Amino acid sequence: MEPSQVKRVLEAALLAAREPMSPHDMKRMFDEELSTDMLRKLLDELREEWGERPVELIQLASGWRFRTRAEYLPYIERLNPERPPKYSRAVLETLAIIAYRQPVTRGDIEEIRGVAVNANVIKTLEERGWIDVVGHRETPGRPALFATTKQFLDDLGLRSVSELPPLEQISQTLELE
Amino acid sequence: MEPSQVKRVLEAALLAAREPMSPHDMKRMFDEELSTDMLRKLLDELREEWGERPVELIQLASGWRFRTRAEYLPYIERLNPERPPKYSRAVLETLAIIAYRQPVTRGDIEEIRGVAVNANVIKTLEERGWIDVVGHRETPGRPALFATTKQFLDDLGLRSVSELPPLEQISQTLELE
Amino acid sequence: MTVAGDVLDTPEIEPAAQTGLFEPVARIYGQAMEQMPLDLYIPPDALAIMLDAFEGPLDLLLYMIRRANIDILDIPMAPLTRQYLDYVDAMRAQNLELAADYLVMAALLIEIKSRMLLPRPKAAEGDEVEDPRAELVRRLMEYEQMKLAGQKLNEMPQAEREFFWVETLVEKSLLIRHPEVSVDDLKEAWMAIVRQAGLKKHHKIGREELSVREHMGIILRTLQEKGGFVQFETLFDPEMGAPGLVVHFLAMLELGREKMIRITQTEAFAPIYINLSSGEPEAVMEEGDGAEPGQAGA
Repeated sequence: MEPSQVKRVLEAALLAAREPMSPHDMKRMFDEELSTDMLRKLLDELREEWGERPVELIQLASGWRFRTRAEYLPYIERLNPERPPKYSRAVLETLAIIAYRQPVTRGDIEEIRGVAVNANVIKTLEERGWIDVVGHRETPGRPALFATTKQFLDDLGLRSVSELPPLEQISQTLELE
Repeated sequence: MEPSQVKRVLEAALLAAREPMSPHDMKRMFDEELSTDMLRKLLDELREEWGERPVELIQLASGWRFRTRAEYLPYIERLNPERPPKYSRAVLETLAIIAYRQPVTRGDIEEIRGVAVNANVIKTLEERGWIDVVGHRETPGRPALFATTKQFLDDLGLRSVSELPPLEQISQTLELE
Repeated sequence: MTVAGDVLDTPEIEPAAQTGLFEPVARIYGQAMEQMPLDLYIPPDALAIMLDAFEGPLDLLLYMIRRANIDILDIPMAPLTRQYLDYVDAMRAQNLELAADYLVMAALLIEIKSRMLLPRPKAAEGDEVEDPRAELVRRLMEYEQMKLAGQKLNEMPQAEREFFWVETLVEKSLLIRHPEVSVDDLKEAWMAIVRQAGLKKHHKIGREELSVREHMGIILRTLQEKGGFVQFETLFDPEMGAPGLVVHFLAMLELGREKMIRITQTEAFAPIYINLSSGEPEAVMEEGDGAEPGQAGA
């Protein structure tokens, strides 16, 4: 199969995919072996071809996927008034601690935040598919260790946890206003 | 807003839509009124722009949607293969008779199977390109003589009909049972 | 242990909103500032809201410190503790459900304050004496870092919030899926026929017979392509080799025997012709020509 034809197949599959497509899956579509280098080259070409279009091909933690560009959000959002929930500070801080300090136990989170963690906060994040239990710490009670999932990275358009925004350097003094 | 910009918004929204988009929904995205004629014109332009791409813009009963072109489905299908359909016993037995006894008439097949051959059975095999009419027997009614085709051999990975398992052997196997 | 601020459906509070919440307070605070620079006066009425607004004692302390622009590495423990205890007292006076976390923090602040008053024990040589505030400062800084990180995560583009995934329709029904058949399936089908009809004897077919039957098809197909009528010789291609030619010849005889073709020769040594017994395409052609209007001259 011609590389240009392979590229069209990749494009069709990526546009149709219900979740990010891994290079492994992409290769599975072809009888002939598709080298990683060639695949990468074709994906880069595709990304370029779509450069001027209203959707973009991005690389995420679990693979590649097309998404709409940010500038089209204001129009599209008029169609579905049901947006994902806005999270409370408790949820956001808990998520940040799990994302930046993973894997952590509920006790670790409580220590950093200085307050008890409401079970609903953990449940909210688990139901969103953003965190899950990756093990247990070998201490009395064997508390569950939480970490962020691939879906969390995908939903935030990230390839890995290392792409999270760097933590702020905390200044000695800071005027809040 | 420029018509070209409206078109890009439509394109983004249609690509992201999980179900067909009605003209009413499309118009809802814009502050300015979008006439039905203009919308139709832009959609036709979009359909043309996508003419060479692996996805096509189609109009369904409930609206418009981008759909993966049929020729790319075999590749996408490999990612989530469904069990291939099976031929009925009637089709398989008819095919076996034609393969081993060719050229045969429908009457021959009926005699061997002991039941009437449904016209759909023959049609199925003809449409698959596995059998065809190679002549007629000089008997009343001039019944058509069926034989297997080269494509049948190719599809089954055979070079010639003589590579089919010999029936003597089968009979022996049968006697051993 | 529950904390009002930790409830899921708490309205999201942006940094701006937080200061906004204390707007009336800020005015009072502005006046108070002249007398007590480190004081953060919160009117008793605002206390309930305050409890909701803060995510716990660390958040409250951090707010006090940042608001007063205190050097976090050199917290004046006495005024900070006094102010914190004032809040806690006021909250208890109003019978607000005060989380244990706030009381634990109060105790910690008092402890640090007392240790600051005691003469510091002499450090062993080379050792640094730890500031009693160190642990609190570390916790405050770590909490602040996570608080800011949470805000940043919230500002990041999110699927289905700032962007949407592309998902074109895949109509699997458009895909024509042919059933697969293997040689074994055919064998199995044949065996089923044999089992049912007891036709075992009748259908003993060997390889050789099969190749004859295949060549019968080949001859019929050739005849069809050539208009149903050819000279005997043209059916035989020397390329087939001796065994091929023999099988081909047997196939032709079998076709004649089964009345599928006619083999004709007008006289001895005249060319032998092979006719497809059915089609008689010549006749059809002639008929067609004759029937065609305007072809009278043909």
